Amino acid sequence: MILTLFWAFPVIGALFTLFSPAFNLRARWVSIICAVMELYLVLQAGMGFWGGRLASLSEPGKILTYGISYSFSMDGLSWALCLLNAFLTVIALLSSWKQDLSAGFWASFLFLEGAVMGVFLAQDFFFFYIFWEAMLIPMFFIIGLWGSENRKHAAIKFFLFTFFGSLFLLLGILALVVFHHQSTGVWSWDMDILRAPNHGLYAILAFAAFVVGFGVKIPLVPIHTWLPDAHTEAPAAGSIILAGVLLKVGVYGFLRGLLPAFSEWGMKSLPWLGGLAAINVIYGALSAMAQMDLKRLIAYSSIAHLGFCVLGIASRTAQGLAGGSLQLINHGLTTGALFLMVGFLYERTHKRGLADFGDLVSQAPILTFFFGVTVFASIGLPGLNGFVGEFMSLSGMAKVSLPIAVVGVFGVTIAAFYLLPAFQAVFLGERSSASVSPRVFDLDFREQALLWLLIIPMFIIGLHPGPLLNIVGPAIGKLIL
Amino acid sequence: MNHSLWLISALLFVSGLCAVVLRKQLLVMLFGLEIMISAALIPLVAQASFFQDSNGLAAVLIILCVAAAEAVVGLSLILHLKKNKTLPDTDALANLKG
Amino acid sequence: MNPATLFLRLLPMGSGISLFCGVLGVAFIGISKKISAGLIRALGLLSLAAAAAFVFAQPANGVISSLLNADAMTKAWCGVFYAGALPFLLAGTWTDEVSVLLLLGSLLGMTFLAFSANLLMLFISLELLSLPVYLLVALTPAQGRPSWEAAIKYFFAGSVSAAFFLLGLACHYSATGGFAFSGNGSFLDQTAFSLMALVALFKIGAVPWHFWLPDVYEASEPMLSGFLSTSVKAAGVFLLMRLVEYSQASFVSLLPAIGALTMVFAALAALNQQRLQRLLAYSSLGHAGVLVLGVGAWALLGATEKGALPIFFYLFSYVFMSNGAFFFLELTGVSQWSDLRGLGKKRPVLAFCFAALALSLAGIPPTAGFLAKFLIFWQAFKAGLYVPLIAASLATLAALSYYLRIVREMYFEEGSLNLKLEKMPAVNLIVSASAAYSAIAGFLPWILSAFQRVLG
Amino acid sequence: MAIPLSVVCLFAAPVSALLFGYFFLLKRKQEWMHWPMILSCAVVGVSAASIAAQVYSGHILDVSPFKWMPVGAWSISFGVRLDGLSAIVLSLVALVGGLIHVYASGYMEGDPAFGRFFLAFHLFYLSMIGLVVSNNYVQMYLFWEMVGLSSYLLIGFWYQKASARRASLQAFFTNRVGDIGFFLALLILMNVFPAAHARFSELFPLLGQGSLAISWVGWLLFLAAIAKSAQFPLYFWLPDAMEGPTPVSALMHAATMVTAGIFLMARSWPLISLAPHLPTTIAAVGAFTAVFSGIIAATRKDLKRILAYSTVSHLGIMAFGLGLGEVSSALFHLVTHGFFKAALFLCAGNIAHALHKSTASVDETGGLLKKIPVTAVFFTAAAFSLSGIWPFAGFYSKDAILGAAFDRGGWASVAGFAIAFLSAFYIFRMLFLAFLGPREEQHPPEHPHEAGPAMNVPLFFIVLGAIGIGWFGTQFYHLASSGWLGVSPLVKIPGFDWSSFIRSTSMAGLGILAAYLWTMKWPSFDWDWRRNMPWIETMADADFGVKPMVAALTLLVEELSYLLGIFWDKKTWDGWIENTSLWAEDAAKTVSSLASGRLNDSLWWILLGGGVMLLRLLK
Repeated sequence: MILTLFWAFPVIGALFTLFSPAFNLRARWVSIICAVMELYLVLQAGMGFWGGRLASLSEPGKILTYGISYSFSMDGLSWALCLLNAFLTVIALLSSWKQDLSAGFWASFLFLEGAVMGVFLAQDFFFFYIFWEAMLIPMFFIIGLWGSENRKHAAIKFFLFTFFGSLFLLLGILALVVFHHQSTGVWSWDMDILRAPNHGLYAILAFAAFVVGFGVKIPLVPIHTWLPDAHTEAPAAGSIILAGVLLKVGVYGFLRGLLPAFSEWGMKSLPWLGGLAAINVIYGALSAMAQMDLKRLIAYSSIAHLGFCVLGIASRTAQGLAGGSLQLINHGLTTGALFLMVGFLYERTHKRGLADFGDLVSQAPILTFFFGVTVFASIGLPGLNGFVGEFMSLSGMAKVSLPIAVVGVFGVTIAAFYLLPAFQAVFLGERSSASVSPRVFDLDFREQALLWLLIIPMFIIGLHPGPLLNIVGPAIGKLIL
Repeated sequence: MNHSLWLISALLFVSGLCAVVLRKQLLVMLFGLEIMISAALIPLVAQASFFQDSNGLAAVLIILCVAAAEAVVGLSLILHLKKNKTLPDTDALANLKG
Repeated sequence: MNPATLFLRLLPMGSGISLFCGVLGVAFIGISKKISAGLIRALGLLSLAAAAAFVFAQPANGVISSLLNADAMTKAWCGVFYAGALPFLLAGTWTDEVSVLLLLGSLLGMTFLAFSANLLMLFISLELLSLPVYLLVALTPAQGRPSWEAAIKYFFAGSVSAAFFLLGLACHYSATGGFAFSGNGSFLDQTAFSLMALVALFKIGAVPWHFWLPDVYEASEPMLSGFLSTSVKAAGVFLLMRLVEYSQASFVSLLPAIGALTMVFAALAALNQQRLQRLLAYSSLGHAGVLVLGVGAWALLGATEKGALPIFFYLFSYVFMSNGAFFFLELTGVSQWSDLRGLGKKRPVLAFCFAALALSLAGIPPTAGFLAKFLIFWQAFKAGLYVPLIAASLATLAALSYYLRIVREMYFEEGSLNLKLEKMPAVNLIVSASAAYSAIAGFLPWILSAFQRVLG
Repeated sequence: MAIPLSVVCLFAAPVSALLFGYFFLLKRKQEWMHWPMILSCAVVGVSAASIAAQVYSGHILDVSPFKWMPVGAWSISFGVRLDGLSAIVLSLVALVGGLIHVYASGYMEGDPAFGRFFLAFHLFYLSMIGLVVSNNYVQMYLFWEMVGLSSYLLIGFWYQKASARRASLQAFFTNRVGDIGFFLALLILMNVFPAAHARFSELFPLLGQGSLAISWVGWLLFLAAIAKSAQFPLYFWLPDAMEGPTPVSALMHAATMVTAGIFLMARSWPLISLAPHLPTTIAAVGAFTAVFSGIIAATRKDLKRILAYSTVSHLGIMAFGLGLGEVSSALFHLVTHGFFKAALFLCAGNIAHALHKSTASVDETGGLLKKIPVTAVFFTAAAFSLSGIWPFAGFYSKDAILGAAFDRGGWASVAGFAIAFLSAFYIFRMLFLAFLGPREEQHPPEHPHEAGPAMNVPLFFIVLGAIGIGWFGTQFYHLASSGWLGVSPLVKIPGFDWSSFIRSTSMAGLGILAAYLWTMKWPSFDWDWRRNMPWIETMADADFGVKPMVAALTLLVEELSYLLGIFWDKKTWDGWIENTSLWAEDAAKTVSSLASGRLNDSLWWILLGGGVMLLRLLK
């Protein structure tokens, strides 16, 4: 029952927030209370994972017509991602505390949180697919209603693009179910049981369908062009959740959906997943260098970082998988913090171009410090969380195929080439005449508290990732080849 | 005997069809329609008598009644559009498109 | 022949008889000139309820008489017919008794279609079903709508295909010597069934036979379009399934292609539609395509009664979605895109209803439309129809763009809302009920077991 | 076995000083920021001395207490290895670092960002200590990057200047390019020898006769060293790094940070020696860098630029020595160079301080002997030590390397002669131009004042080191030989080799004479060649083509990123995807035009449909 509560509670909270003006309650307070309660709920439910005592928590449901069953399960990895989801939702809600927004804004974030919880916990492909697409609707409204200039176009593009991907995912799932029926004669949609044969055209097509289905969300390079638009147009809180949580759903799909189903493929899937990941890393990094808009730059850097996650997972080695899963959480923290700060800048000046600012350090030294630390974490400076994930992913991949690892290492280096010049242009460089820097005032207590909440875990994971690895370890144990 | 009957009904059916499809006046199209229906009944009657099957003949009678009802409805629809003695043709009835 | 045995003999035809009494009753009221709409509505609802009761009391045991028999599909489809007609009867703004008369007549035709045991009965109920509908379309009270023109187009197209049906009947008779459904696979019989399938595809609105559909749905009153797009389409689907079920005709292999073609055609045709009612007409055309694809898959998977669940669930959910959408147009009188602007802010609940219906029509989880389309897609996948599935998916994607435009116009655009929102409690109820069902049904696979029981 | 207190202090002191400084002093009393730092330098100095004593008496410590990245069997751990090599460099860093901390507290007096300077300075101090004592490659990589970060922060300390910002970026990027080598080497090591967890003590015994993978690792580590220790292709960031304050240049870009590359090669010598042709390549690159930057140093006008190129030259000498197999003497030269180069930089700092400018050019000095005599004496002593004149420290280490070079003969001896001549020449040119009589082209300051005691006292001790450290060569080699993995047997105490003494001292004397003639005797030949052969000036400014090549490379990368990021991703690919909606629109137009609305057409379509259905029967 507890797992159903994970996704049902935010949805009920969202409804309550939506109608809170009717009971003349302030929507933002209702939503933040629900979000904090949800965070506490997720935290205490998974305490068993901390010491590695609990392998998984499951809630099997009765088999309904056509073999569909309302069953949920949670292992170390999905608990960590649920925690990240709840944590970032609290931060996103608090980040837009000052703006006067309608009840719908606060409700959509709770709807989104509920849908994403559903995806991380679903054990049945049918409900996985429903939560997978239900995520689109709140995000569509968040971008469309509360975004910046041409938000309408970005929202529609986001919805159509992701829907295109999920159509392929649907075909992939149907293929899996039919394969399973052919081999065992039973209709089942359980994610752990379904297996695809390791040869034959249909198996390859199903694999391709899955890769495209999940790839749109990650995003893998050729099908990624919705991300920069969605990020530049989304409101600050929307960007935090979009980058911090929604991109992880695609990689989680690889971990729970693709790899177990195609486990007989073994290393045959490596060149595809590894190659795509390597392209992602280089493509994202190089494109980020040319961007003149801060949010667009961070969006492309997310493409590069997610490339590392997929790189680690594609290697199917112990450290690679652990590194890839760890990088999911690291990226959530670093990019969440980056978008949080860009959101503060946008809240103050309604500008986010690199050329619009300059010499912010004299106006806002504390913001400069936080931005600097996050930039170095994002670059992958050892001692901060970025390095741990990237190093383990790459050493996992080096064990399996060196050329892809070499490309990955170049990706690590290029990361510094786009973030540092941007940091200098915005915070240290001279101000142009049209600069809006004078309007920037330094962070207040709330904003600093939010940032410390994100910065401290970065140092902890960077220096002592042991406990987190023990949580994630057993969950990916069965994927190691 | 059989083949000649099928030939006649096919001819009749095609002529009715041409009337309906090619002509623009609504009334002529309605006539064409009736011809098609009766052309379709000829082989039915022929077969029924060939099989000595009274059900078939009864069916023909029923179908004729239904065809009559259809004609009534068609006529009422068409005549309602008559304005000062002129009936619009299909070109006039084309402002619903796209 | 004492009354008891007579009653037992007539019981199976109870639904038909109650509808017939409804028609007679309404006709008599009409003659007596002091007509009160409430009385007519009550009588209509009474006869409908009686018919429904008889249908569900009816044991699905088979032959009632030489012309009628009842099986599980009959009961299911009658349920769909009556559900499709209910909103129009309940909330219709018609003034005189003629519309109810025609409606009950058409329902009578549909009931006999469901119960028909042989092709002759099929033809008769088909005509009994279609003729009142032509008149209903013509008698649309709303002024300024070219309803007569649409009625004439509908009449001629319908009658031509009926003529083809007759030709098919004749060929079938000469090939098998009777009017029974079972075909003997000879060439003559194959042509017979192909000719007869024309009518079914015409009634559903598959692509080459569909040109009447947008004009009729646009010209007639939104509530009537609701009835047309649900019950009449379901009748067409039933007719097609009956023909497919017994004949080994070769046209069955064409159905998936026709279905996919219809979906693609409908999606493209609706892309830059400016009039919303015509847009909903093309969306209904798209759903017709899905149904034809479903029937094609059903035929390939052995045309069993249990296998008809996806199609039955699709039609039942479509009753809610389509009626809900058309009744929303009726309620708000929206005709252009610009009328929708600003609805999200000024009437949030109403906007939510139409958004839920639009997303359900598009097939986005967790809406009913998704679960319905999901089952049909799965059925098609099991039948191995991969290429039509790809085409169907792309069509769904294209269709999504204009459904999203509905949501966008309502929520993202500002506009001066100049809609006539006078009080229509019944219509309001129907719109919100269907929106509620559409919004959640996709998430409740448990209801499928209920539908499974109906189909046996 | 428990970790000795001295090792704990090595890390605890700087970390607590940094935390205390950031959280308490930065906002309240930033002028006192240097006190906790100097205290921690003292603590570290004492523990370094006690470690050196222990290692001297043979106690080697190699322990890995914490597990950093545990994933089942594969794991990386934090650990400390204290052997000869690390003890020596640790003592150098602790001693010179501590003294420069004191110097900096005087030099940076009154700077508005005094607190931020000392935080970054001490962060460097901590990361250098961490780098030196770590016992596995991954931990070394961690501190290697931290050193890169602190150099970025300190070079760009005066961020208001655009040149300082550009220099800090350039330094960080070049180091990151080098780190590709280090990262890849780590990956290969972790996979070829998984059981060793990249730990020196476990890794080196497994090497055996060497393999392709090991030679790859060797070459990649050399790439990392080239970037960090400014060898030939990747040296251009060091001269620009002079934008930072002088104490930064003194400690990081002279004594300690740049030697990290040499330290890495010295530490992984057993690995490098197994790679075929690698040592000779190192020697060749080192020699070329030494000669090349020596020539450029002779043409520079800015004092700190001259010393920067001189550092590049001496790093080349160390690499040259290392390549020739003289690993221990290269390490000895690293230590002596740390002292005399730090001394020279601090003297340059004094001169600049006297001129009240951040850096001084040769045109603005002249005749300072009488005005700031103390700095002049210190400068002369350090200059003698640099050019390797007998009693001074520089002679002992440089002579050992040059001796090996002369023995190797051929190109090595030619390089040896050139090095001996050039290093004496450019340093004394700087000495004469700065301190002896002002030439007419120079316009010295009116009344420069000597630097305060806070700056001169630590300078005095460093100069003492620059003079005297050479005499303790035997103790140095003994300390070096205890516990240095794979190198201990090679360490031999070089005797006094008369032949190399005569050759190197004569070349050095020749260099000094040439410098005197070059600057003082003839009518200012130093300025004449700039006037009548300006193309040499431009060539030298452009580092003989290296700078334009680097600029071209960065431009190429920018163009590539624009091509991919904007042209392809935004306009072409995304444009094509968005155009699909236009194509759908056109298709929609054609499709909706089919619905002509005329009844006859719809009937035609019905016939067509019927025809298709019947055609299906024929198949």
